Amino acid sequence: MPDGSFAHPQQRHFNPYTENGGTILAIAGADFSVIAGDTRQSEGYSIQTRYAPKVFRLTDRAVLAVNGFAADGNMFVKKVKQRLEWYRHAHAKDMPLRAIARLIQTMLYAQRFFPYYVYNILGGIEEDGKYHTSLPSYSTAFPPHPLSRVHWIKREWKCGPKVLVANTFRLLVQLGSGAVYSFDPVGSYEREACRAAGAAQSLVQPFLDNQIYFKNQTAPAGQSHPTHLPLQDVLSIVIDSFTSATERHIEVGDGLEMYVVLAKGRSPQGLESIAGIQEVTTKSDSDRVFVIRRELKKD
Amino acid sequence: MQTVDIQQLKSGEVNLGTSIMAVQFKDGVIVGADSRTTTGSYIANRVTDKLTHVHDRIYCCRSGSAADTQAIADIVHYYLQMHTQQSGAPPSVNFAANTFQKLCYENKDALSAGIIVAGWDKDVGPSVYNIPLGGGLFRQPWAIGGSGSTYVYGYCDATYKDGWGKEETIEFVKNTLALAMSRDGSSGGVIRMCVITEEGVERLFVPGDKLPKFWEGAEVLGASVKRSDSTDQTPMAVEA
Amino acid sequence: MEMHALSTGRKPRVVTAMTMLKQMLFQYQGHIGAALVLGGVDATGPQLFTIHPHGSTDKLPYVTMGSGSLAAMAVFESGWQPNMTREQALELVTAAISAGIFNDLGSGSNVDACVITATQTEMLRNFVKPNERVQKERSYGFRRGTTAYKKEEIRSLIISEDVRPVREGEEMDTT
Amino acid sequence: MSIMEYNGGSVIAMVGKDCVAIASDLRLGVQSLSISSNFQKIFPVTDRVFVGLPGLASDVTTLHEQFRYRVNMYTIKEEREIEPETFAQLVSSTLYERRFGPYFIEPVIAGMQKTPSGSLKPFIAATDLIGCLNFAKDFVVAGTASSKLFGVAEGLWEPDLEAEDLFETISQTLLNAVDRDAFSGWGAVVHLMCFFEGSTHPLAQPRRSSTNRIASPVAP
Amino acid sequence: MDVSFAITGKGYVILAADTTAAHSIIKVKLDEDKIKALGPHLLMAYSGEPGDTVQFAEYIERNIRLYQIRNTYALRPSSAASWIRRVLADSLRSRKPYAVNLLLGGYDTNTHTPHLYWVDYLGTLVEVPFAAHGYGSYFALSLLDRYHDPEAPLEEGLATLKRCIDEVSKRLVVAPGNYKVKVVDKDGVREVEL
Amino acid sequence: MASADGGAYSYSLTVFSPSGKLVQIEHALAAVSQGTTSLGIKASNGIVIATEKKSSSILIDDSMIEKVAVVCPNIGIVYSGMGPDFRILVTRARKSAQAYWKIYGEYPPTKVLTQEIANIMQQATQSGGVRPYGVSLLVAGWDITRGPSLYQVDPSGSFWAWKASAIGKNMVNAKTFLEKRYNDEISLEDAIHTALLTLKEGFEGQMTEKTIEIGVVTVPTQAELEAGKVEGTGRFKPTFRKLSEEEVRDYLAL
Repeated sequence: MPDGSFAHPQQRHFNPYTENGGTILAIAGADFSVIAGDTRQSEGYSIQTRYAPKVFRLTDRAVLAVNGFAADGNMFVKKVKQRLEWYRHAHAKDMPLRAIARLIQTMLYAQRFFPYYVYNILGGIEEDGKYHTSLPSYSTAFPPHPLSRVHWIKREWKCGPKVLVANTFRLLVQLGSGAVYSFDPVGSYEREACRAAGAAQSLVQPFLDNQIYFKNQTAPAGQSHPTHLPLQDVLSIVIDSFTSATERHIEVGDGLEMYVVLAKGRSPQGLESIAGIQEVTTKSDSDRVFVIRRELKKD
Repeated sequence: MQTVDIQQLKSGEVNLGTSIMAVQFKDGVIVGADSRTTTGSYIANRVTDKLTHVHDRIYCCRSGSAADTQAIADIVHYYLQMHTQQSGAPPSVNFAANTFQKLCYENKDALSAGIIVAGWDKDVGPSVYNIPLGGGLFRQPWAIGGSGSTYVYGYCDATYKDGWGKEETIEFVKNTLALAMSRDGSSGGVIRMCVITEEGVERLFVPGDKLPKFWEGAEVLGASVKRSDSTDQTPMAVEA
Repeated sequence: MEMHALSTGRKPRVVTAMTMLKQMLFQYQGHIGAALVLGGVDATGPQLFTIHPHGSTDKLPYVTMGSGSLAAMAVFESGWQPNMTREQALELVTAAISAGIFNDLGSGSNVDACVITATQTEMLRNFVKPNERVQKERSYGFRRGTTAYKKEEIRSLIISEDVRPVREGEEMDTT
Repeated sequence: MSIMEYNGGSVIAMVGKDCVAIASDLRLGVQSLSISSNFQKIFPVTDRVFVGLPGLASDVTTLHEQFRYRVNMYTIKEEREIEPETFAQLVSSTLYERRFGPYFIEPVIAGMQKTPSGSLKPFIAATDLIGCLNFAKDFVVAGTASSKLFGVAEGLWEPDLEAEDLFETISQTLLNAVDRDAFSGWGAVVHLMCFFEGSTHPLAQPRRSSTNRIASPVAP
Repeated sequence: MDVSFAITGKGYVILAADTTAAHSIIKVKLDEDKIKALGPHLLMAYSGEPGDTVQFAEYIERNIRLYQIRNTYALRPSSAASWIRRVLADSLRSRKPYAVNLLLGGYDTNTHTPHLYWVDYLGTLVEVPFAAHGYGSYFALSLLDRYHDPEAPLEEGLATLKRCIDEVSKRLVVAPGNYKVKVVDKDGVREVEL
Repeated sequence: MASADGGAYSYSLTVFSPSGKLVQIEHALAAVSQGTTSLGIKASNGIVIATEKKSSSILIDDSMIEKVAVVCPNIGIVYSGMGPDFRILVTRARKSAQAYWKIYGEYPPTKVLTQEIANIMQQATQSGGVRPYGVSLLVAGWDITRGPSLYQVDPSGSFWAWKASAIGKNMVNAKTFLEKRYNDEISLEDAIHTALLTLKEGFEGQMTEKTIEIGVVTVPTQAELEAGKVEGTGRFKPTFRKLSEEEVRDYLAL
């Protein structure tokens, strides 16, 4: 508009980021993990899509949920999946969860000064459980069972100036425990039992504190709060968390996707009966991953 | 040229955008306007009536802020009513125009209103006055205003002739506005016109799908298909 | 408006309310952020206006305002016809509002409607309730005593209460 | 850092079956520095009406004095106690009077409203800092931990909670919400208005007495 | 960089304030008394915007004194605090707000109890067992949390105060050199040497 | 007596006579007693207020005359005395009722509104340059706390509650007439008839629906109370209304 605006230079500013709403959470059980997220993607006051998955299966033991700036989120998941594939080429096995966690940190921090505007939560089964050791017979050691890990143990005995070193290795078949890792956009991460993130984080997290960690609740006389909740209870808490968040937060709604990762050997009893469940495990005889989908209010 | 401190529309304010004009002819004046008002890029009202009655034979065409121009027109209407009661005679167009100017000039910091005043009175017969944003007052045989006017100065200068009758003037107004509405995004909808003569005021209405057509780039693109953008739905009739 | 109606002894008109509103909003230069749809039926028949925060008004046969107004207007522009019956109009309004409820994040929950005729005003509160909350998976009642507290003070305030007006009125002061 | 968060503090009110509760934290801080763990935010208006005032501490005291004055004058002139709903309207108009230089307070009102039939019905309401009234059937929240309170309350609340259960629900809601809020906490207080119709509660009172329990829950 | 502390104890309130009047980096005056006696049993330590502080303190002093003259008895600490707070709250939304923070210590001769009020320039008022204003608060409050004893006799109270002053001198780079300490109890107001 | 507006002189017109009376008020009461008769009767389930609407000539279009005025949906007023004074007081009363609504979101109880009108009238007896209002008012209204209540306000600004009362020209015989017929359990219907009979007593000329005006307070039923506010309006159903000419004619016919 020729209204004297030539007098001062017009500056165009490009903002690389935006907020796409949505909320994610993950809860670790004794031998399972639940990773959930709503499927609404919005910007400002309008809905871009009612179904944009935010929770992705990386391996049969690891599921990653991303939330914040959708473009960064999707790109980041793609890059993580690429790295995991290279890992599988190099090591002929899936990357263990804690390694994925560290990988995600390094990838995020690499973008320290132009961050992925994304809050990640990694959930799955961590092999830090009990180890069964069995004497290796040479033949059985290679190729190692896909889930077992060859573990070199180095022992040293001091006797006088000399040090005697003995190398032995054992075949370890491990049980897994549910694990959740939560990240900030530039990679700081921590393992927890349960974490919510995203638009309605402030609504959901205190609710989880109360119902998962039993915070502020005195245990009944003589008893103590359970350290781990059964899967059925966890699923109910997740669903109620999201229906509550949907009621009070405009960026949450439309749909809910929950990934359940079960440690190998844990029988999925009762899981089949849940409405809307679907198994997405790829390999047989490994940890099992299920998806449960639910509708959420669309207003 | 130092920066002109023209009052810009405040955010969220309804913008009349607008193509408005008034043309004087032998027996009277014809005022015309488009009908689009926008808030940002959303068309809040596509059948607005920007030709506002201030007295029996005096109308004004409003452009700029919808709120400001409505308030100003209401105040002038009030003044002219009081004047008529007190003086026992209808106000002259000049009187009305000066009343508009006093409000626009003395409050220029707070207002963004471009108003064209036109009408018929016994003293001089038909007359057209233009009051742009700064609050100046200019009597002209024809006047155009609003964001759409910038596009049609050429057409008007080339086309306008003195001594036209009613029909030629109507055609001139209709074509000018159609051209302006076509080029200017802030103008559109329907064309509303008023023919003001001693006898009275005749309202004319040109629906959005019956606007005069001009070159719309069809030949250059080679698509000779007759692009009809008219929806079959009859446009909303809104009484004056 | 009540003062106006009482002092003129006439039923108020929609245009009176519109004028009062626009002049007040104009005075506050948009600082009072009220975007209004004003509708009513008076001696001159049914009237429908919109009023923007800065004080501008429009008179139209169908209007929408607010963050969901674009979604609602889309429904109006495709569904509106002149001279609709009451049922048609109510249906269209409900569809338009529902479009806002579901597509605009600033709108939600239920549809309220109001049908105004010359003789009566019918308020249809929660006319449509498409967003009732689903039953929760669990009840989260706590064991009594779950919350530890340091101090409890019970003030039993009203044992029982009955109100008998005592004073009918002072005697007439006839001095 | 908005002025509403300068001193910190949160309030919640909840409806139960024939009972109503209003609770708040007790912190007074200056940004991150906590000054007092005994700053009263909930004030009795009448025996049956309480108002919670989270926000700028100075305005908390100012508004409390203002409401005390206006309610006293009302009581004297009308020769009756103000009803919760009428008081809510009074709060709303008092705040809107300062539309363009507001008190930085988000009031929460809780009380037992006398119905035409003479019985008492729980009543809660809240307004924003310029008096936009919001009557709710379940709960209202305000203060720096309001989003957390919304989340937990929406999860935990259910209709027709008995007085004892309402106390547990509102306490757990408040405690867990403020634990996630840097500017709220440092103690809490719950005011519960309910009937003791010969209940088995150890401190049972004679029939139809409504009580006001001031309990200060503390993290175990 | 004013620093002020206050501690309540068995039947007394101790108020302490530094005696430095500074203008940018220069200590213009070394023996400034920043604690005024408003009444026979009421002390006020003030700190904040130079100019405002003294202007405000004198205004308060005179009006509290006027009240006593008019009513033959002094305002109780709680009432004085409430009125002073109101003055600050009203000034907050006036054309030129007072930027003055206060510590009000008083002994209520009716209830025979000491009272200490923390008041900031916004008009925030709260009764506290101990309080501080200025940078000193960051050092003193944790110490007082740990060592304050509400039933402590005066000597112990002064010792606790000494502990705070020493910590400030130790850690605050711009620590004031000297403090003035006053006590209010049932016998009235007096200055004490540390 | 210097008025409050900065020392400017304003001479008070209402001063004490040697015998301790405010003669202006006496004169005002005299003006009231010249006014046409008005009366009010509080029944068990309502209140009726009525007045004579005698105009000095048949040429007067009395449809414009309003002697019974609605102040707010639950309160109405009738007067005896000077019409213009009444008109001013009604506007003031209406403004005060609206101001009350703006603050409390409900209409004032009858007693509170009466107090405010009485204050206005009292100020006119103690301020400079003004004379007392030449009217006595009967204020009839309903509120949830006190139910139906009838108040009389005099030019002095004093007010008190009545079960039944009459003011204006033949106030005395009207009152004795009422005293004979009134009982606490009287129903609204009977009260209306009693009111008409009382008016008839001192009525010069033909009593028709044109020459009298009636206002009625009807106590809401328990069901109406339970129903609460009319949906969307945020207001209760009005309890005071003026009877239409047809209704008056029907009552007269009985």
